[in-house]
Parts: sequence; structure tokens; C-alpha cells
Amino acid sequence: MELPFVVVTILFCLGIYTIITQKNLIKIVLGFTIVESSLILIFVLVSYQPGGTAPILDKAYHLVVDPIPQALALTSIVIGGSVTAVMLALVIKIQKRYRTLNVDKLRKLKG
Amino acid sequence: MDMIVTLLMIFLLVTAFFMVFTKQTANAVIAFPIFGSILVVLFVIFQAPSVAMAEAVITAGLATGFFVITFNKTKDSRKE
Amino acid sequence: MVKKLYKLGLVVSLGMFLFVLFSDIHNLDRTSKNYLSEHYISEGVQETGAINLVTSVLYDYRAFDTLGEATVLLTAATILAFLVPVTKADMLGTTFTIIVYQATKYLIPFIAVLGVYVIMFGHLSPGGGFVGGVVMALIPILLSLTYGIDFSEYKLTPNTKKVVEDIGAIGFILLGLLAVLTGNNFLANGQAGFPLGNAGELISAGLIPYLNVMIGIKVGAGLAIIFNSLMKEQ
Amino acid sequence: MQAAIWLIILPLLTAFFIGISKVFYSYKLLFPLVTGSAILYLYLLISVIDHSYPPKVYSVGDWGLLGINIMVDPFSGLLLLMIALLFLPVIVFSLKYITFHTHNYFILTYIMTAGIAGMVLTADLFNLYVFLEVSSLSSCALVALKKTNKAIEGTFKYLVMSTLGSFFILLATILTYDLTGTLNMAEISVAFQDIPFQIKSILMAFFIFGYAIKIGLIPLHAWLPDSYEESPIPYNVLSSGLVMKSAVYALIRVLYILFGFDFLDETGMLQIGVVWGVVTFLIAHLLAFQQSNVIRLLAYSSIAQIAYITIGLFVGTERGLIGGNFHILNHAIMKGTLFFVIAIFHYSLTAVDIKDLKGLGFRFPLLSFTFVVASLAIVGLPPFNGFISKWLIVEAALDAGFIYAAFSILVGTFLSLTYYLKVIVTLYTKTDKTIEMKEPGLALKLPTIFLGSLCIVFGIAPSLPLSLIDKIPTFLLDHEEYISILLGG
Repeated sequence: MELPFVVVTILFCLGIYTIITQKNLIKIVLGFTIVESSLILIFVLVSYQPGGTAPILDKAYHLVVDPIPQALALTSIVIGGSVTAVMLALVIKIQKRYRTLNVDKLRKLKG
Repeated sequence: MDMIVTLLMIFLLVTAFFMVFTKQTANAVIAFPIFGSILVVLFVIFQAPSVAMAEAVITAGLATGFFVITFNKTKDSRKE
Repeated sequence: MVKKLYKLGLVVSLGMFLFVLFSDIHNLDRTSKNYLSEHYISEGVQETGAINLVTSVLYDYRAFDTLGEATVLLTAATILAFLVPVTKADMLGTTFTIIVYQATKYLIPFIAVLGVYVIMFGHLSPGGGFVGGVVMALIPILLSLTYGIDFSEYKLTPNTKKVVEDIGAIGFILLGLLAVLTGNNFLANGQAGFPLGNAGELISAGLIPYLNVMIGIKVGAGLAIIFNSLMKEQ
Repeated sequence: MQAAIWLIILPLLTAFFIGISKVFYSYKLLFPLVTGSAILYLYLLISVIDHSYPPKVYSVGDWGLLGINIMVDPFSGLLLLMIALLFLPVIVFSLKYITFHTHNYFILTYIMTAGIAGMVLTADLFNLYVFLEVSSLSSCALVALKKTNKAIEGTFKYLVMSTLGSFFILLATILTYDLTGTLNMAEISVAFQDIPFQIKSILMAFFIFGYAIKIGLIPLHAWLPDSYEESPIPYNVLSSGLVMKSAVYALIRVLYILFGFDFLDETGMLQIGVVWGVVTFLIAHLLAFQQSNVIRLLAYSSIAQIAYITIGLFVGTERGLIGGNFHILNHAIMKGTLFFVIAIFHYSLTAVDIKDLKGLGFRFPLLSFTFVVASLAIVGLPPFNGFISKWLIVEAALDAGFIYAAFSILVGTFLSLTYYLKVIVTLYTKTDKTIEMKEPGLALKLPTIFLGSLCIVFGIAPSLPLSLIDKIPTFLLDHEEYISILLGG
């Protein structure tokens, strides 16, 4: 179980890095999906036990993985998909208004 | 089994880094479903078939469609 | 350059934090059993009547989350519906060979059957309302991709989809309110006396299959709206 | 307690029915549906607030501790009181004010209210995240409603920042589940006693970072003025009054119930919170001073006021909690009044810059007087409500030994006085210009004057809301009581 968590850490940080440094708007949205996938991977890893079976009890199994994180993961997938769709719609809108996908070239809103 | 998981994890990282650091957005958009598919296989190995199905259909399927449409619509400022 | 290094430093320190956290959690010896999941695994099938425990968590123990999540999807569909202009679309101005058109025509019934299967058997096998809904949403999406968005919206107007989506959401709440009518709490299933049937049969698990159907049509219509709106986006 | 669940279902049902009525009846059904539901909602809110003490638990789906519980206690009662005070005025105001995408505006407003009510009521960590997403996504949607360039860009910024915050909250939620095996707040709190200090502090840092983005504490505030600038102004009333406050609520709930007061004291989070608050309001006041757009000015002022609230809640004494909570309520009322007045000016003559307001004090005598009252209240002058809550916070800070915080609040008061005076002086400067304008109707004036009069009423008789607020600290400072009620119910 050591390696998966290292991978999750790297993916999470890679996603955050993409969001805060990349200039291309589509890349930024991709960064969001990477972070979200890493979170879902954490959900699945939390539920997993070595030797367990999937939580579908058509027979009596002696070791079953935890069903709760999987249900929560489904919820997060749907929420993440909706957020991604909204973001992409806004990206198209921004591109049509400003004719650019570069974050730096957008109107600098005074912070 | 551990071997497969390790390999898939390495592929996952490679795809993710490729998506982020490739120069052309087209490559990133096309690498995205590969990333999703590797995740799907991993979820099946980790005994989460429901999550795998949702991931396959929503992230690797529909979200890719969304990205492709966005990419298509924004083609006139792609060269930057 | 300094700014970039600063950001890199931020991310690396975040990674260190996460790594320390994960290794700490890993080194924690956990002797106590996790009573909640133990209970779900040992009693879940009797209490909810669903074999697929993920479905029983999603639509029975924690059905309230599902309502929230369906609302998020509806919100996304609403946003995309008002962001698009009224003008007609220009998307993927491609014409296909006849094979594509014919294949689409013959594919649609199979997709419909698959979608209905995934929705209806959600409490018995992997799948359920969300996945099945997405599969159903593929029908209008395929129509828009091959025959063009005009044809797709002629067959299924945006207003129809909007109504179907709202009916799905209202249906979910009304099914939850059925339990209130019998004097129980919102979204109660087995406790409110709905027959759970024999676990493993199609008509079992009380309200869960109906909730699945509602979520299925809601998600299908919502995603079709989202996809078509993205395509129409100017 | 059946009414508590209706607080979440009724707005959702209304939103869905508006969606259907849009297709079949166009505008015919909108007015009765929206106002009828808002009035019914007000009735439900009052009946729930009335029963908020002693706290009650309602188990969704009859599962008890196995499923999701919702709980009403005085702290959530306060937030519900804010919804009760703001929601019906905003709906009445919007029916007249909003002329574009009317149906979508009301659908999203109702969904946002349902999300906030869900956040306030729920006692489940993942449910909290779901409703947080509901409220923030619909809030983003409302920002984009005008579809101008600034609005789209502001929305994107808002969505990016708020999703970033959500990720950290979700990460902390998953790991909390992994550590404790449950999502019920009371059970987590009990199980957290065995978790090592280091893990708990890192988890707390994630929660705080995530919610700090949603609250808009400096330096994570940049999205907030941008998202306010071009959004429909009645939405700003709800946004500064409820959306930001619900994030504050969730943060306080998580910190005080999950981690417990002793842990906060041990990690030094209380000191950090106070310092963060002081820095935030000083910078926010300075930034507000430079703005030429009234809405941006009010947005920065909101950040500063939230910082006062943060100081009050993090001082860590009973007095501080009472002051902070009273300021939550007062800020919602005062900022609501200010935004309403600006909305009427915008409606009548599309004025949003300070220089456009010249001479309006003589043209709208009553409304301008309301504006003056509300801005003096927000600066913190007696005899208005803002003075009392600020005074409570200063007193609490002095008691707890945060002399620098108390002193900086006084400095901040003078800073805020300067920029509000700038607006007020402009309002009462005579001009010879004659301006074309639309006469605002009663539907616009009545909610404004209602909220403005509350500023005076709560200033003269603070015992009215304080009778509810006085009960809050017992459930926050000592989380045992909350836990025992939640586990027992």
C-alpha cells in the first residue's frame, strides 16, 4: 500500500502545480481533473483491503471491501464532472470574448 | 498482481506528466482519456466496479467529449 | 522566474505535508474495527434488500447526498442552458459516410436497452442511476454528433429535456416524501414498511429501483442538455 | 422536527417547479409560485428557529447513526434567522429588479438557499461538502447571469478558486473517514481523541485552507470583488449575507465540534486566527479606500467585516463568540441594506461609480437616509447595531489579552469611516445636472427600508437577537454537550 499513496501525492501536487502555473486555460481545467482523479483514487484506496472482494454480495464472501468510500467516490465523480463542464463552457465564452486562451492576456482585474 | 499495479501506476504518472508538460494542447486532450482508462483498470483491480463504471462513462467518456468540443471551439487561438 | 520557483516551492511543501500525513496514517496501528462498514456489510442486504452495497449506501443509507449531487448536476445544466446564445450552432462541420449514419441508426436501440438494463439492475450489479443515465444521454449526443444538432433538437427539444430533468428531480423528492406520508422520516425505505422482497430479485429493495429510475432520467436529460449546450456555445 | 427537512426540500421543489412552469406557462405562474413558496418558507424557518433550543436531531431515512442526521441548535438557528430576514425581501426585490433570465435567476436562487440551509443543518461531514458544492456552484451561476465580459471572467475566477478550496475540504474529509471510520460529526469528534497530534493538525490545516478560500480572507480574497462587480445586485445581498457566512459557519462548526476548543488552544490556532483577521481587515480597508466603484468598495468592506467576525470567533471566550455571532447577523443586515440602496440607484439611473452618486441625496431623501444609517452602522457608531457587536468583540479581545487586536479594530473603524464618508459626502453634494431616471416602486423601497429599520431596532434593543445568540457559546466551547445530543438522538 506504500506505492499508491506516493502516486496519489504526486498526482495531487502535479494537479495543483498545473492550476497555479500553466497559462493555457484548457490545461488549467485539465489540472482540475487530475486533482479530482487523485482524490477519487484516494477514496478507492481507502476502501480497499488486500484480498477483499467487491461489495456485491450475491454470495457470502468472507472479506468485503468497504462500500462507503466507493459511494462517496461516485458522488464526487458526478460533482467533478458537472464542475468541469461549467468550467469548459466558461473557457469557450472567455475565448470568444477575448480571443485568447492565455491567462496573462485577460483583462487584469485589480486584486 | 503487485507487478501490474506498479506498472499501471507508473503509466498513470507518465500520462499525467505528459498531459501537463506537452507543448500542444491537442496532445494533452487526447492523453486525457488514456489517463482515465488507466484509472478505470486500477479501480477494477482495487475492487470498485461501480466507481470504475462511473469513471469510464463520465470522466473518460463524457468529460473527454467536453474537452474535445472546447478544443474545437477555441481553435483560432491555439497557436499561443 | 522567482515567481515560478516560489510556486514550485509551495507545491513541493504541500507534497511534503501530504507525504508526512500519509506515512503517519500508514504507520498508525488500527486495532479497532470500523463498525459502520462492518454493519453495512453484515446487515446491509437484509436492511435494504439491495445486493450491490454501493447502491444501498447511495440510495438508502446516504440517499440525502444523492439528492444534493443530483442538484449539482441540475445546476450545471441550468448554467450551460443560459450561457448559450439563441443562435444556431456550428460544430464539427463534418459529413460522414453513409456507414456512420446507418450504424448510428441501428446502434440507438441497443444503447437504449443497455441504459435501461444498467438503471434497472443498479441494486443487483455495478451501475445504477448515474451510469445508466449517462448511457441514455448518449442517444441524443450521438444524434447531435452524426445528424447535426438541428436534427437532435428537433427530435428532442431542449424544453422537453428540461421538463424530463425536472420531473426526475421532483420524482426523487416525492418518492422520499412517500415515507413522510406513512409517518416516517424523509427518504425512509425499509423502516417505512415498503416491501423489501427477496434480495437478488429485480423487484426488491423497496424504493431503491424507483429512485434509480428517477436519477437515471434526471442524469440522462441533464447531461444531454450540458452536451448540446456546449456544442451550441458560440 | 419534520419542519427541519422541509427547509431543504421546499426550495429544491420550488426550483424544479419553476423549471417546469417556464416551459408550459411562461411568466404566468412565476409570481404566485415564487412569493407563495417564499412566504411558506418564512413560516417554516420561524417554526424551526423557535424550536432550536434545546437542540434537536432529525435522522434522514430513519437510520439513526448509520445514516445522515440533521441537527438544529442555536448556532444553526442564528444562520436560519439570517435566511428568514434576508430571503423574502430579496425575493420581493428581485421580482421587480431582475428583468433578464428571470426564471433561471429564481431557480438558482432557490437552489442556493437550499444548499445554504443544508450546510447549516447537516451534522454529517460529507453531506456538508455536497451542500457546499450546491451552494457555491449555484452562486457561481448567479455571478455569470449578466454574461458581460467582466461577469464571465469573474465567474471563472470564482469557480477556479472555490473548486480549489473544495478539493482541500474533500481531501480532509476522506482522510477523516479513513482515520475514524465514520462521517457523523459527533462520532468523529469522539474518535479524534485517539488520533496523534501531528495528523490532526495537518488535517485541520487543510480544512482551514479550504474554507479560508471560500470566506475570502486575504491573501485568498482576489476572486471576491471581481465576482461581485457585475453580478445582479440582489444576489450580492445573499452572497455577502449568506454564502460567505455559511462558509464561516462550516469552518467554525468543523473546528469547534470536530477538533474541540482544547485542541485549538493547544495548536495556537486561536492566535493565528486573530492575527489573520487583523491583517485581513487592515489590508481590506486600505484596498476599499482606493475603489471608485461602489460595489467593489462594498465587497472589500465585506472582507473586512468578515475579518472582524473571524477575530470575534477566534478569541476563544464566551464574550467573543457572542460578539462574533452578533456581528454575523448585523453584517448581513447592514450590507443587505447598502446593496439594496445601490441596487435601486442602479435600477433608476444605472449608477455604480461613486461620482455618479452626486446629488442623489436630495433626489431620494428616504433611501439616502437609509444608506447613511446603514453605513454609519457598519462603521460602528452608536446607536446602531454594528456598534454593539463591535464593542462586544473589542471587549472580548481585551479580556483575552489580544490588546493589539482591540487597538487595530479602533484604527480600522477610522479607516472605514473615511471611505464611507467619501460616499456619503458625494451623496449630499449639490449638482445642477438633471438626470433622466426611472422611479423605483414600492416593491423596491419596502425591503430596503425594512432592513434599514432593523439596523436601528437591533441597535436600540439588542436583547431581541441576543436572547438567541446567548445560547450559542455553550454548544461551541464545550463540544461534549453537542456530541451527547447528537449521539443520543
